[in-house]
Amino acid sequence: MIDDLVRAVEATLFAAEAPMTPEEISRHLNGAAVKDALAELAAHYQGRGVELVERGGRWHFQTAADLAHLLRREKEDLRRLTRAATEVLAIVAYHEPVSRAEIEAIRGVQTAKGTLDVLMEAGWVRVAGRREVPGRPTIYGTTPEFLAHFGLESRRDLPGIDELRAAGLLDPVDDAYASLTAEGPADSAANGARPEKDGESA
Amino acid sequence: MIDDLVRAVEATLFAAEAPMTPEEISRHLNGAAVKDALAELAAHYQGRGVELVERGGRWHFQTAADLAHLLRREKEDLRRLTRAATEVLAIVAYHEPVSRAEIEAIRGVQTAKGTLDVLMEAGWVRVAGRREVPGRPTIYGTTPEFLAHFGLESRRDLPGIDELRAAGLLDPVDDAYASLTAEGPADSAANGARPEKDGESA
Amino acid sequence: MDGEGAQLAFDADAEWDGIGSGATEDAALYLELDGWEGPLDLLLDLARRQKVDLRRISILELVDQYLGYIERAESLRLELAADYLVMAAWLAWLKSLLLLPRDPEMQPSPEELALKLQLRLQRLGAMREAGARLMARDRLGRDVFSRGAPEGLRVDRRNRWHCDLFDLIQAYGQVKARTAPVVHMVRERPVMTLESALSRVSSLLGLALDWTDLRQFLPVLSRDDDPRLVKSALASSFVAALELAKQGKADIAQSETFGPLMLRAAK
Repeated sequence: MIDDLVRAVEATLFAAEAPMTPEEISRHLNGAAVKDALAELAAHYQGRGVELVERGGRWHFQTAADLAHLLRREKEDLRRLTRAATEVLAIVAYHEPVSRAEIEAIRGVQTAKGTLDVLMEAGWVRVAGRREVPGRPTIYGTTPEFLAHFGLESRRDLPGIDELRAAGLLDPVDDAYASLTAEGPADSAANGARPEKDGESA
Repeated sequence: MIDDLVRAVEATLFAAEAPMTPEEISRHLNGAAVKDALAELAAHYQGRGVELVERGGRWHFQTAADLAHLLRREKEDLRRLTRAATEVLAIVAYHEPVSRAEIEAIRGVQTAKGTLDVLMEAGWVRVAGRREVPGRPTIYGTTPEFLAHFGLESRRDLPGIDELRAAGLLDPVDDAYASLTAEGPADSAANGARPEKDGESA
Repeated sequence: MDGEGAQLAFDADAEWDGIGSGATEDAALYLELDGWEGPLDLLLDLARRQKVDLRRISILELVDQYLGYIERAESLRLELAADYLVMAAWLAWLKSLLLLPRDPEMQPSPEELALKLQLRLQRLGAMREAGARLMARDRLGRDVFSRGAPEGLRVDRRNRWHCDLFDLIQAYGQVKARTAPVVHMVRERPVMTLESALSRVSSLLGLALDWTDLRQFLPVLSRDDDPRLVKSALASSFVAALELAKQGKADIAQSETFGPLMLRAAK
């Protein structure tokens, strides 16, 4: 017979209208420790038509991805993002926290006010505070809904983020230029920190 | 490994926004015969936190009946009675049965309807009928819970006016009155009363 | 390499002339005029057409392609946004720097400018690709679905009110204290009325033989008397003196400002 706590966690997550953190589940179940139950449930649903997944620290049940072709036809109400919005979303996700000026520096064009609004309305981008530099610009980041929507357990799962970081493609142009000219390309990232020294020796 | 059709039926019912007949499920899955799959799923979910049930020929997942209490939980917030409510409660206790107009006459301040509601929600005041005078105003009285909460055997245990005077409780308190009539934020009213209380207990 | 670039541009040119008939890749390029997200976007697409890694693109070739594109757009009188023209001017300037003999003093060097442009294109390209990969994922609500009809978890909040007996009794005490009927006691104030001053001054005036200081007419008051009574007696007696003078029963004289006020019966 299945454990009572596991059943309770299963019922709670099935009934929930939004993904829940373990703390929220625990609070709902009068403080029970739910970590093991979550692991047991995730294992149980592995390979079934419905799966238990963790997205940005929140858990929810969803249909298995390989069944998309069966389920998709009825649900085509998903809004298509414009190219600009897609690009801005990618920049926010891979660079967060990021200011509008930084987004514009990468894209080389002004970002229409509406573009960020659309992403915030979709619930994927949020204001993440202000950068403590002159002008205190607003900075943006992604939301747990963003991770849930794109099936990412955390930002580390962003496709190709490790390669992009290793290639220095997430660094600003000036930093990348400094590290490129300082030393050979192989360990350019590591040398980025001490350009002066290399400049002297050159 | 679990059968693909069973997985598909599981995902379909999970994602469905309303219970589905086997025919609807079948149509959704390119005409597959789903009866066995439904039976297998129902058996699989038997005893789990979520169950697959048939109601009037339509199938859907629902929380196991014994876990229904998880869907609706009650949470209690401990809150301190406001000064206005405390005064009204005191007047009801000393003068019951008493109408709202009489409470206002005694307090010398208009009494919001919400204040009596709070006292009734707290379970300390109840409607005790109507006074047989023109307009038949509702009259209020205390409840047994009121006596229990305040540790009173009966209303006769409430100290009389002479005792109040002896305890200095009939001395006007300018601060308290000012903060009361100002109807400022809750904590200012509490602060107005606080030094008084400390003075008494010291 | 430069020659190749020119060749490519010419090819594009040829295609462009024949746009009415064939929708080739290059023709499509020109038709998408409104589709570019700014000059960098256009440059990135042109760079991609070099079909090499973005790290190995030829900047000179890219510049030629861009300038060629802008020229043709202008010759067709297509309206170009200002930033495309600004970029064209900058690229033309960069090209001239790259081709002309070096000025070793120049900062930043044309090579640095070219490399930085290349780095910018790489970054934009990386983000464009990342966006595409993101969009291709199994997305919630499109490819995978959460429960269609969740029962929902409801937490009904209830207030549990707290109040203790002392607060209750104290509150009642305050209500009573606040609303106790207020009785106003008007205390008798120590004053000398005008009437009594008038009768006193006029009777004393008959006894006085010569000029007499007004202060002599005041009742004798002890040190313990209320100073307000003293003031009141002085004020009333002064008004009484004025009244008597007005009635022609008394003369008033004062030899200096603030000096003693002298009084005598009118002759």
